[in-house]
Amino acid sequence: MNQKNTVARQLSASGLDQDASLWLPLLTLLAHGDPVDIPALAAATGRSVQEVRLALVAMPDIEYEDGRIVGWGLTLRPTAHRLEVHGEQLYTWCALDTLIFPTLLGTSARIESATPGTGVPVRVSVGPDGATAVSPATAVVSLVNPKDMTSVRSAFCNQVHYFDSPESAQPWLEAHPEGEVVPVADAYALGVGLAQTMLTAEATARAQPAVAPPQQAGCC
Amino acid sequence: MNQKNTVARQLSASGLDQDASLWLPLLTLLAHGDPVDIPALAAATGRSVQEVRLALVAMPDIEYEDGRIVGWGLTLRPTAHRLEVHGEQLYTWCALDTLIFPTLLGTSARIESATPGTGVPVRVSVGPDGATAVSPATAVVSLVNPKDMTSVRSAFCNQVHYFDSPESAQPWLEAHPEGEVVPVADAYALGVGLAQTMLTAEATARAQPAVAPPQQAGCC
Amino acid sequence: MPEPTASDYDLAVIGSGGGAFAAAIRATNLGKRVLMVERSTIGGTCVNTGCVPSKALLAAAQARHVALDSGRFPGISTAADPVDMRALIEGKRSLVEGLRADKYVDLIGEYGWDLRQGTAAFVGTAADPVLEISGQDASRSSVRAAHYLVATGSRPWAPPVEGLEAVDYLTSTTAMELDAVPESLIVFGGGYVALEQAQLFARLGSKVTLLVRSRLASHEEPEASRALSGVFADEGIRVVRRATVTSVRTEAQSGDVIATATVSGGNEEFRATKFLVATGRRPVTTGLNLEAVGVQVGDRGEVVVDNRLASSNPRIWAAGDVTGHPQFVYVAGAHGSIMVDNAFNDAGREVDYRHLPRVTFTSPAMAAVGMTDEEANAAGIRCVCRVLPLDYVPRALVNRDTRGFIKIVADATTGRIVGITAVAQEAGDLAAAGVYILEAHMTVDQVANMWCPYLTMAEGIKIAAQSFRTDVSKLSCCAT
Amino acid sequence: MPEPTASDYDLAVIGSGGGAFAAAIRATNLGKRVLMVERSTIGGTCVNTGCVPSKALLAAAQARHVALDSGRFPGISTAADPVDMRALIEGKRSLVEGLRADKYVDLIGEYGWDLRQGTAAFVGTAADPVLEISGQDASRSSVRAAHYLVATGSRPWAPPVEGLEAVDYLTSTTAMELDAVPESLIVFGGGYVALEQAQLFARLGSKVTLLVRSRLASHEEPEASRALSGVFADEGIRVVRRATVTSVRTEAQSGDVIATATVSGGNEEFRATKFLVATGRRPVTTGLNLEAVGVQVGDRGEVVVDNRLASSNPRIWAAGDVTGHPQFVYVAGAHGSIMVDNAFNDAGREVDYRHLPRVTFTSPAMAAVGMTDEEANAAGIRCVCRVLPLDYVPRALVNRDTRGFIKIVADATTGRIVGITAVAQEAGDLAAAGVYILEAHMTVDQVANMWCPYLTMAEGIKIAAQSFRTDVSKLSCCAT
Repeated sequence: MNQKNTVARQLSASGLDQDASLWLPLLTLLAHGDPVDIPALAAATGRSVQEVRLALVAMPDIEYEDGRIVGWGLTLRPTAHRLEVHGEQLYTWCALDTLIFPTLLGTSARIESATPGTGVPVRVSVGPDGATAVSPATAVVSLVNPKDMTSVRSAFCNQVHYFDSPESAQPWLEAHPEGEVVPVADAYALGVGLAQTMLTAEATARAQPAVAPPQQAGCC
Repeated sequence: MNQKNTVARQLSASGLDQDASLWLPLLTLLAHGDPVDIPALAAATGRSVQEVRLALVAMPDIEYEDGRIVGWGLTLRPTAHRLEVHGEQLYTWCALDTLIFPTLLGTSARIESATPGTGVPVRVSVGPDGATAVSPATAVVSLVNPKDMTSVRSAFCNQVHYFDSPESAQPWLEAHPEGEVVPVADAYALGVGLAQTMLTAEATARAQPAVAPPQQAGCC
Repeated sequence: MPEPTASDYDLAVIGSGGGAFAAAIRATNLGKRVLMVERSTIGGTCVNTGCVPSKALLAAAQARHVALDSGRFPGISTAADPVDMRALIEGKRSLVEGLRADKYVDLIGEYGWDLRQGTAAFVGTAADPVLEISGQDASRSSVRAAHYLVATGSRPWAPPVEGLEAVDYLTSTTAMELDAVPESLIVFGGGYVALEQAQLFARLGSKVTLLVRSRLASHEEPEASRALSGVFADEGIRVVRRATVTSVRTEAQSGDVIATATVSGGNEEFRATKFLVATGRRPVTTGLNLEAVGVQVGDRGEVVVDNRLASSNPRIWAAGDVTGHPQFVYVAGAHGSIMVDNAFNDAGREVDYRHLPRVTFTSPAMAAVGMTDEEANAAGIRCVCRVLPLDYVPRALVNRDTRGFIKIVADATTGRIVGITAVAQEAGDLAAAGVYILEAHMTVDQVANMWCPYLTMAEGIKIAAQSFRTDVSKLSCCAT
Repeated sequence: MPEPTASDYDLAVIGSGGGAFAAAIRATNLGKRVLMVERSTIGGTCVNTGCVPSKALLAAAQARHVALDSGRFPGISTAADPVDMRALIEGKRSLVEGLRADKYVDLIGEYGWDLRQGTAAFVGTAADPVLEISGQDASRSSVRAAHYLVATGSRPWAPPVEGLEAVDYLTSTTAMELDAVPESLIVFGGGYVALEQAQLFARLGSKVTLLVRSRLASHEEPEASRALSGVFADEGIRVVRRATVTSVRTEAQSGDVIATATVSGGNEEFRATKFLVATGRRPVTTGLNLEAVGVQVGDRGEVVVDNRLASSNPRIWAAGDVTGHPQFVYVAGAHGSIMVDNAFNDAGREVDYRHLPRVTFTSPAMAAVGMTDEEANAAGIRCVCRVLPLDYVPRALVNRDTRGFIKIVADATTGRIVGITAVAQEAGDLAAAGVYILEAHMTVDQVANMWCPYLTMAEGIKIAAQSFRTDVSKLSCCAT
């Protein structure tokens, strides 16, 4: 638990290094399943296009296609970690993100990931009542203690995986003595905690909630 | 079998004593489930109302309500023998009629009758492939040899019953030593034979089929 | 006699069903001060004991029926367990409560009119009517309003039958509260409530007998009665027509109800575990003291209104079932808003029932709009009709259920469609489409030549329209 | 070059689908001598491999789905066995054969036109086109007709994808002939065929992945794509959007098909037992030698026709899918009769697609008539829209399935309704009703105030119309 708490604390702190007032609206837009263009993001955040472009420079991992954003943490570009939200097939960079984003988006989700090495699928349903239907029940999530968070993706995400059992995670644990594996339920509790920390901080920073509910498409 | 053949032969002969060119259209009209007025019967038979009234005089058992015919063999007035045709809940005077009329009407039917004395129901479904779903499977039909056919109903019908088993029919057999009981399948074969005899005779007598298919209701 | 004083309210509404709410909303939107008085549950018949619970149960029973009836699709095999009636009724209750909250109770606060729970009766005079309200806590208060609306609805009505009062009979309201599916059930009546309840309980597992005075749905086309009789027979429902129930009694030994009926001049006894009376509904006006304020009441207890919905007292109006007009919640809703427009804006709006759709939610459903064949003739319209059996509708063929028909009645001179009746899955949606056809004064030729999507049930309307000029047995797919 | 001679026929029709039959019937009714040439099965796509078999299978799969999905009704418990695919397909085959006989084959004799089985190709010149027919018995004959109709339809089309030709892929035609339900299935495409096949096989028991280039049903309203994505997710169908399939191969060991796709700039591999290509259909014109008789053919192989359906050779006409016009059998049927009126009566009739309804028979179904929001804007109409989620439609509530919506697009100036889209059970019937609304030029206010039966899905159209002026969350039941 100590180790996990440490990881959690560091993650929370580092998550907030990113510009949450930009990132949370981006997350919401990406969750609709379509590439996000900069003017749309500017509109969603109430900033100018120029301001947004400037802020995006500080997010080196961001994924673009044809000048539009297709991923940052939550991505339209396939990874091993699938996250299905409102019928949209999305992906995340990080196994742990699949357990953070549903809370950030305020929605239920279906998750499917593949055990490194064997490809055995791990499936998780996340609803208002927590992580339900973890399959197989033995599944675990690996965590590392991030050192350099300038690139979250390479420093942290690339080491966070779903494994179908602690046994399957053994080779990874041997290669990463500083790492740990935790049951999915624990990882989910960690993810929810992180998400709530971010939402609270963001809500404090702004007068109004950062994550708007999905809007009805503009008419005509 | 001899006995049965005798019954069958006598029935066929007597059936034709009645005016089939009147009776078959009446049967068809009654099968719609509504009382039949004389002009409608006249129209269906191509005769004048006066002719029809005259002919009806020769059919003493005929049932009337408010000047309209509600039964002759096939009846809208409850008896122990129910015959459901096209969703219409009809009745017959005679147990055997339930097995004759479906062929005359060219339709499938559901039959329900009650064992005299005990009231145990006997159910039979009659389709294009014969009597199906006889319940209970042991059910029998009683037959007598009609002597005086001026009133078919009192001479014959009142002695024809469904019984749920040969054992249940024993008291009746003792009271009617001239009678017999036969399995439903045999009684149905007898009924079909009678019906076909009538149809053939009628078809020979008239150039065209006596039993018209149910008509689409006249429009406007 | 109290002195005439200023009104406490612009409008006082007695009742809280569809008509009452429509009026209260409309009046509130016009800035009027509105009081609503309800002595029982908010929401009236539709949401509490009528349309909503019955259709919710029918939808559930339909799902079960589909599972029991899938044998018509080769290769598909499904099954159903017996119904858990308690769970079913509890589910219905919770759905009703949700809708009652969303569509009724919560709206009172949102619009901000006053509600008093209590029993209302008129006092005063025709010139100065006052409403006296007796609260459930025995409190009493008097209210003066510029206008009053009687929207007290209707309740199930049972005809005088020997022994009936002594029998613990069901109505549609109590039947939908049973905690077990009765082994057998006699349904007494042949109107839409009787039809829906008969099929509901048959599909839940009861052995149902329907005792009908004339024919099923006797105000609709005779083809509809026949089609539904066939469907009911297929589902094991025994339909006894021309039955006049003469006496009813409970057999002490078995607890069964035994009904004796005259059927075409003969007598028959019918026996079942339960006996459901569905012989119609009558307006609820007793206790309102309407005569004291000059409001004329008709033979069936209805408030007699003109086509503008005013009673014989020009300040007292009526809406919904209590008027004795067609008993549909959308009629009540229309009444409520028309009445407000007439009372406060002197709009002179009249109710026009000519294109009122009528749906019975059996499955297949029965629905109609405009005139039946017989009504058209009675109205002096020289008309021409076509009845299209569903065997000619491709959607019915692929559904492997061709029971039913679509009938069009048209003016022979102009070709204009004056009535459409259907027995079909989705017949209610066809009737809704029929409203547009009738409102737009379309002719059979127009409808025959308009686009219609293939393999919808509504395509049957187009094919029926084509059948006026073409032998549909010689129609190819989509050839016009 | 043969001398011009008298015509053997007034009309020679190549093909025997909906367009061909409509033309042959119309021409025969006008007393014309008609020849029909078919090289394969009589009846064309709709009855043999298209609408009819797909909707028959979908109806069967729907019955099974209802049995598996009844858990949403408390108290109802139903179940389904695995599908017997051979029996299902055999049942479908026999239904198709029945309809082919009734609606096609038998009509030829009843109307009395000539039929030749064989492959047709034009010879001669633009001024004197002749049809050469090669029989299946290697016989050859030439026919001259006053007019020719190309009604050869369309066939499934696959885009060029590396490895695709080497893979034994399915089309909707061959998928509906399988003798076992595939364990898993990739459906490549996002149009109506892809949607229907994906849901069909998912409901029969396959694990289905849908690879879609942009979004589901990309020509329809974006709300429709989203609603269907949600439904498909609920049924365990994985929908991968923005997927460009780059290569397909069969894995030798497992026999699985492995498709590689670019998804938003990344790559992913998809694996399934079977791979179904549903990326559209293209006109069938190869081998007809159209250029020899001066008939212009477009980029996709379509016969280029004017709005009267004449090709660039005024004696050669085209009808149905081969024109590249909207691929609906009722369009083909309309084409066939319009073409005959134009060819023989010089009627100058034109095809008007403005109110053409479009239905995808998923469940809930997706249907539309008139313009989408985007189309209205593109047409320069200043418009206003409302999207009514089915949570506001009482029928959806009692069905306990509120997935879907009804969207109305109206002209902001006049209030006239110019488009309706729905995702709902019975959406096809709503679109049929929508045709009447659009044809009658009704406004949202008119529709909001017309009668509509409560607890039908079509009531959603009325509520959506009401939502233009009212906050529907504050509507009571039936209050207007």
